[in-house]
Amino acid sequence: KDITLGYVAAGMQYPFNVAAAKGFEAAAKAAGVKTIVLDAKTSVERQGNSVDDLIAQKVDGIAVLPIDAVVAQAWVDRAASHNIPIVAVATQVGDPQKHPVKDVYPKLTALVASDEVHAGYNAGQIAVTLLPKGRTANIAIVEGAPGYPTVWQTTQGFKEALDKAGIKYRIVASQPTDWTPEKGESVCQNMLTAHPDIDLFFNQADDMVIGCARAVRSAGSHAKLIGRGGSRLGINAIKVGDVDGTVCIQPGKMGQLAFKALYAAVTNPGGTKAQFVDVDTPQVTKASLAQCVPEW
Amino acid sequence: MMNLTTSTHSGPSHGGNGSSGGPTEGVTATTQTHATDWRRLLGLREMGVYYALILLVLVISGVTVYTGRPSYLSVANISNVLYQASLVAIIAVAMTVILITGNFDLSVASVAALSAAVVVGLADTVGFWPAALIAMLVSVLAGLLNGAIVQYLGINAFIVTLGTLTAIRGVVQIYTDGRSLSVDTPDALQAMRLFESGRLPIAVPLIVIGATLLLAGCYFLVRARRESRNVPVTSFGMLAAGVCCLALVGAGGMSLAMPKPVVYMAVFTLIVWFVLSMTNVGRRVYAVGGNPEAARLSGINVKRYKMAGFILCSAAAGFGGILFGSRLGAVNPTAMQGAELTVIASAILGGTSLFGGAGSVIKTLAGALLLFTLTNGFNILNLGANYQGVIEGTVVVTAAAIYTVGGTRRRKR
Amino acid sequence: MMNLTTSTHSGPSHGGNGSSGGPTEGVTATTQTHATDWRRLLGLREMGVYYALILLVLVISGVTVYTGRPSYLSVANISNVLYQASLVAIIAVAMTVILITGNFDLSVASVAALSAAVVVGLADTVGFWPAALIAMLVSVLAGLLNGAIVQYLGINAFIVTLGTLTAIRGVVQIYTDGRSLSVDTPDALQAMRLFESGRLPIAVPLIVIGATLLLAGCYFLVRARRESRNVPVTSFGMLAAGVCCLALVGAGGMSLAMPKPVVYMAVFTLIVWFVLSMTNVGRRVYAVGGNPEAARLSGINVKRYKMAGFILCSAAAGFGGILFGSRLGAVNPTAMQGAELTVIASAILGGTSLFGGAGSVIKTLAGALLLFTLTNGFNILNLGANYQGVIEGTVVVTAAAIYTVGGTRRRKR
Amino acid sequence: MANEVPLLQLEGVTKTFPNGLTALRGVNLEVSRGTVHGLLGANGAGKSTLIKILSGSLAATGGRIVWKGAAVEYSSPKAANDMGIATIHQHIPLVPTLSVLENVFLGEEGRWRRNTKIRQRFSELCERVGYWLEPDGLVSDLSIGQRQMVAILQALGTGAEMIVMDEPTASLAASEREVVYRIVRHLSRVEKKAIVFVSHFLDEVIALTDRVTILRDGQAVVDAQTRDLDESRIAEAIVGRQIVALEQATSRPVDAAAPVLLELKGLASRDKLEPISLSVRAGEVVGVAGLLGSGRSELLHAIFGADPDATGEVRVEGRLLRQSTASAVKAGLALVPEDRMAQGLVPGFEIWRNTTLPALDGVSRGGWLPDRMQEQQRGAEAIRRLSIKANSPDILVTELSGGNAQKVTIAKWLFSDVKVFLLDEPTAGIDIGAKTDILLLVRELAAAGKAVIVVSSEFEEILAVSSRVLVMRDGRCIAERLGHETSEHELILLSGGTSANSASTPHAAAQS
Ligand SMILES: Nc1ncnc2c1ncn2[C@@H]1O[C@H](COP(=O)(O)OP(=O)(O)OP(=O)(O)O)[C@@H](O)[C@H]1O
Ligand SMILES: Nc1ncnc2c1ncn2[C@@H]1O[C@H](COP(=O)(O)OP(=O)(O)OP(=O)(O)O)[C@@H](O)[C@H]1O
Ligand SMILES: [Mg+2]
Ligand SMILES: [Mg+2]
Repeated sequence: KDITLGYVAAGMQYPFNVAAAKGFEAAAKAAGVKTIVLDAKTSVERQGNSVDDLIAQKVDGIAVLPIDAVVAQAWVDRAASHNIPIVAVATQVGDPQKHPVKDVYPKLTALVASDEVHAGYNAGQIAVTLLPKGRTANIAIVEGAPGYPTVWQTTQGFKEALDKAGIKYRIVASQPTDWTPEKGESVCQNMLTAHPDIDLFFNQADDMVIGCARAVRSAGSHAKLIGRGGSRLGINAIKVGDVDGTVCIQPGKMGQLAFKALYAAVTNPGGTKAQFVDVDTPQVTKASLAQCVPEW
Repeated sequence: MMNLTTSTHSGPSHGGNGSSGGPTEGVTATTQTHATDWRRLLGLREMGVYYALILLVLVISGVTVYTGRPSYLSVANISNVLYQASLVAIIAVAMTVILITGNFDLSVASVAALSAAVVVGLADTVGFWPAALIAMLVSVLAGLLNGAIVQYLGINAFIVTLGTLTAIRGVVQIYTDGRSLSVDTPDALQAMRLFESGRLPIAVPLIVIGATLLLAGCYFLVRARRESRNVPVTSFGMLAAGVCCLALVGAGGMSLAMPKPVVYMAVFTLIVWFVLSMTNVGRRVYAVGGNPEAARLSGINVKRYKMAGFILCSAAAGFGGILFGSRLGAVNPTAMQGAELTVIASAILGGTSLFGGAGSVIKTLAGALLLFTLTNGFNILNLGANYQGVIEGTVVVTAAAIYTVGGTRRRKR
Repeated sequence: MMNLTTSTHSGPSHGGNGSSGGPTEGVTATTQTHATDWRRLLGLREMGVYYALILLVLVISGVTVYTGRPSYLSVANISNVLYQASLVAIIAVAMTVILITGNFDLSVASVAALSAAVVVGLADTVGFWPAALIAMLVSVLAGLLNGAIVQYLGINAFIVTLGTLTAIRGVVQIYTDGRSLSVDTPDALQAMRLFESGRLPIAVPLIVIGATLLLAGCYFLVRARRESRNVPVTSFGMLAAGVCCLALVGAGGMSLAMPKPVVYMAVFTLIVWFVLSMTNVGRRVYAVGGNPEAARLSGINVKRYKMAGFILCSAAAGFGGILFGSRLGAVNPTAMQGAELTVIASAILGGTSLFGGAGSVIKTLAGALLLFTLTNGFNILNLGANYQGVIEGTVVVTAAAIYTVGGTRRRKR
Repeated sequence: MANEVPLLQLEGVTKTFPNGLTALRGVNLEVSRGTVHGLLGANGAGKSTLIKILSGSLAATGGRIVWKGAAVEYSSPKAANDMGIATIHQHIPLVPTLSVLENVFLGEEGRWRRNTKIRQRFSELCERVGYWLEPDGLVSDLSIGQRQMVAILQALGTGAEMIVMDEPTASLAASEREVVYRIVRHLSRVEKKAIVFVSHFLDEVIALTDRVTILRDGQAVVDAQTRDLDESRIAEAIVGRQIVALEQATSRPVDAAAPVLLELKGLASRDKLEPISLSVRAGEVVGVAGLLGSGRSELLHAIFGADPDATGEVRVEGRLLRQSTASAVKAGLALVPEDRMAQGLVPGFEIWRNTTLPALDGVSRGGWLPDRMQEQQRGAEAIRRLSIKANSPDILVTELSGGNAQKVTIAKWLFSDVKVFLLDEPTAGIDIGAKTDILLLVRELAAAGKAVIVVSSEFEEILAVSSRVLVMRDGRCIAERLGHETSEHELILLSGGTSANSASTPHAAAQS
């Protein structure tokens, strides 16, 4: 009997999602498995509806890139109750406040993700190499949109790394954006107006960092720039030296691994449950560009 | 004095008309009005949105059959679509009312999110039902705020609700501290499930409602015929609706059951429809939207009716929020962001005028169903994400075109 | 209103037929008129949005000084705010025009995204300038589409542009295949930088403009005095604007330079302002929006003017898109999502009527600046993310309140 | 030479509306230069329709139009303007958000928006007309009468050869009417223009026109030189029956025993209305005379609780009213506003919905479920009782002729137990037949023990019904007369003959 797997993206207008979905599809095609890819257009209830539609169509397995960790529990339960194996991609399921990413929501077949805290930690380690020694460094954090766990997770990891390295630093500003380059640019402009002496900008996504780079350049500041993502734009920016470093997140790989895990669960139902498939987030600087093949 | 007036002119003036072939002309004219009414009755302008919906369903089910997928028109899938539409539909119905009163509310999605956050946030500590009550109160307050600013400061509703859209979303941010909330205590979850999930048997009520609608329709029809006036549109609506109800039962059998939100949606819509089209209040609502000054000078308390519109709208949003929160037992700060556009789109697809004075909640319902049938169809047909946007946009415009182009008389209706 | 009644009667004295001992009382009348006009001239209703803006700036700079941060009112920061506002402002100015003609365009953000995608997508192959040209053409086509559907099928602009909002975004999705595009060929990037980045020295032009404005203002003023009419509001506007220009030069010195987008914004706004308030076309635009029937009866081609509105709006959006694309030499499918609301908010904050017939692009500009000053302030004061929403919403409503409450008589403005 | 060929000829023009109603069934009309051509007819006879066809804003469904001897086909107002036909429409279309000046020169070609040339032409126009308006004032601030004058200036501004006026004087007071007459005479005698003049005032028709065409049910029943006709013959031709000329109200004094229905104590409103006290007994009809802008409407609105910044107290049958229209209606007040379309009717509603709006409870089962049958019967009743020209109560009010719409605004109040009627220009735009009917109706209401306050700019009309007359000027009640003791002449003098004097106090009001 031929297998059909469903994949529910968070929002296919976001390259990250597209890359993950493509990774999933590619792997599925390679294994000769039919896929149904649905788009939740960033609305949690639409995501829930999509999962229901998949359940209604009696697919053999579901992979989902949850828009929201906590909310996702509901339909993971629902899928489980129809004992359809379900795999979460990139975002954990269950309150990130209460559970570290490693302990996976029991009803999940598997979680394929990067540890955001660790990603932040890696970014922090890059920062350590860039920051001036001997004096307290002024650091500005360009956050993503409020309401995303990534925001505090990466910040947390970032700080951990700095503290661990015993750097003296001050977070002089930490402002939200909407994950877009133009907002990143304006936020950095304004931060530089308030604190011309910023030594380093930590942008929580490459999109912001490339905008931020413009602001830094046009303000004639010498602040260092660190991003997070390893998207094509980000890597290019590093290549041309606009940006100093980023951490590489590989949605394509996630999608691929997600398929593997799901396919395994479908083919032998007795397999392991709630396993955590970690996708590492290597540090990328001009020196180590080879580390990261941009997937989005 | 009656007699006096009549005797002074009605007699003579008839004579006057007679002198210029009046009677005959009168007859022809009336027959004409009958004719035109019939045309109008089934014309695109009146029925457009239904036609659009039916067309869409036919197309999709056609394709599903053709591509040999499981039948699209299964009761299961229908109830799915209804379930998915229910939340937006409930808010859209209220939005229709506020649009009829000539106002506008962009803040519904934020209000819903707030109410959801409140419910989820408090359910653990005070229990679900009290939490729900508080959430409703909060929502009503939001409505009062909107209404007060618009009515008593006289600021444009669009900008006000655009402001509250941002502000209330901000409150959600603060309340949730930018994190997702979830309910943990089992009995709260239990209560939520009781309120939101599961299905209700609706065969019997449907039969009852269908029958009553049929009877009422016939009654009106007969009475109209007897008094040889041209037939009221609503009576046909009733007949049609009645038939639909019974058909649904026929398809689903006596064991037919629907998800609770669908039932809530149906009940709410029915109530609002009844109030709007059957009661004084409804008539006044339309008058207030159609010409506030005239309404005011006819002794209608315009301000109050407009306020009521805002409150109803926010209350509905609040209820939607509670459903939303209970559905997932959790809420994220960005919940329902942007839903307001879907809501308004449903209302306008239903032919509601943005300038007030015209609109029908049933058609709004059809509008909402149209939109969700579309996305549901996309999922069923596994249409590439890239193409959905284009298709959705085109369908929306086409649907609007179908009944606007239908006829240009009665712009305002 | 008083000036009206009075002048009605002070008429005969002008009218020459001194049938009634007019002259003396005619004089009193005119003085009267002035008095009232003065009040209106500087009244909240007319100047509200400026006051709001000034107030906000004062508050923020007050706080910055208090918290001992570098001066907020530095030329650098001002140019930052202008730069950040420029993109939205350009579109908002065009949006004002379409609102004046009594229409509505929700699709601007999608159109901008499309044009950006086209530019970025084609720049590598055909070079930047041809790509930009094509992007403009595409945008104009989008405008034609919107306009044609609205005007010739007579469908409500809101629902149409809501549809095209989705559809065009879908086209972007297809065109980019959900990936973000970027320009790689150096000379294309070079051309883009030439077009978008960098600053232009504006001291000299500013001085020229400021001077001309001052002169023009004085001229109008004097002429009004001579003909003992009550002073035209615009002449004061000109004087004020002139002073501002010179002041800016004074602050920035002769080496004053602004980012190119700011210059584009200024030029575009000036042109539109000039056309609207100085030329016959402008008057017709207002007429078309204020009362289409009246406009039609006095032989104005209403349809054409409304079409033009749509086209201008989409063209401006397209231009914005090109700026956007050139900024980073890259674009992702979600570019500018939701910007339409900011755009419309700016226009309405500027006191543009949603019912057409009233609005001023300069005020719209002020509205846009208001919004961006706010976020700029947030960043400078490093305000917590959670609280920004609430504050922003409140400020928007308050700003709207400031001038609406200013005077309630002219509802329609 | 040109004078032999009539400037304009209509041959068998017909018009049938989309809703199947035939408004014109073959009208012939001949207008020649230098003449004032009166176009008369009952409400709904088809005058406005004919004029809309002339102005190119409606297309005729049949017949031909001959202009200067050549048959012409035009379908747009612009074409008509270019040909030389300017029209003043009945429901004055102006742009409320533009200034008077810009409205007057709306159709103007040319490049610049603000140029001195236009200002000069404006003041020249005003001189030609002898009536002056503040050019920079917003039209939305003008009273309905002033708007009418703007429309007239607009038509003159185009310098057309033929000017069509649809009831230009309907909402004007005596002084403004004089202005209009002067304009019309000047245009026809001096400038040799052709004028088509629609009016329901026979005296002005006799005085002004050289020739009249009378429409009835969309057909020209009379076409003759004015001098061969007299008022009664015209009236008869218009209505198709004998008109009882209304004699002055019989001087039966209201019996002092009758209960006081309406009582005002120091009712005032900032800048608009000086404190006024008044008490009206059952069966009494109080007329309010005054010039345009003298505050009569304000008075009625203040009484009705529709003026938010009104002060002072209003008592109905001794009970004090809260200041809200709702409580006013509940207490038995009824207001017929002066601007029927803007204040009187809900455009989206049919005749019957409009008719039952103020008294819904009366036609409702259990007081909250309106009974459609009853409502439509009411609509039919209204049509019959005020002989509204509409063949079913299901017609939208927007499809009614001006006068018939006006009748609906009156009919609204005839079906509930209203105690006090406030009528603001109740007969504006109503044909003489209906006018007498309405005046009779007023008397009947009084006879039935209601109290009535009638505002009108036609003083003989006031005299015909009122047992008492108030004269208002600049928001003050300056005189009170018994109906049979005063005369039209006196009223004109009292209300301040020329508008000039009356201007002196609005300033006072403004400064105070
Ligand atoms: N848009 C329309 N649709 C349908 N019927 C209309 C429309 N406009 C006018 N009518 C009908 O045409 C007839 C003539 O109307 P018209 O306005 O020409 O009368 P009129 O002579 O101007 O009356 P009045 O003196 O009251 O203005 C009326 O019966 C009216 O109901
Ligand atoms: N729409 C309006 N906007 C502003 N002022 C108005 C308006 N209508 C009337 N006014 C002014 O208010 C005062 C009272 O007007 P009101 O209409 O009560 O007088 P009126 O006697 O009814 O005159 P009319 O015959 O025009 O109705 C006058 O000064 C008039 O100029
Ligand atoms: Mg008429
Ligand atoms: Mg009046």
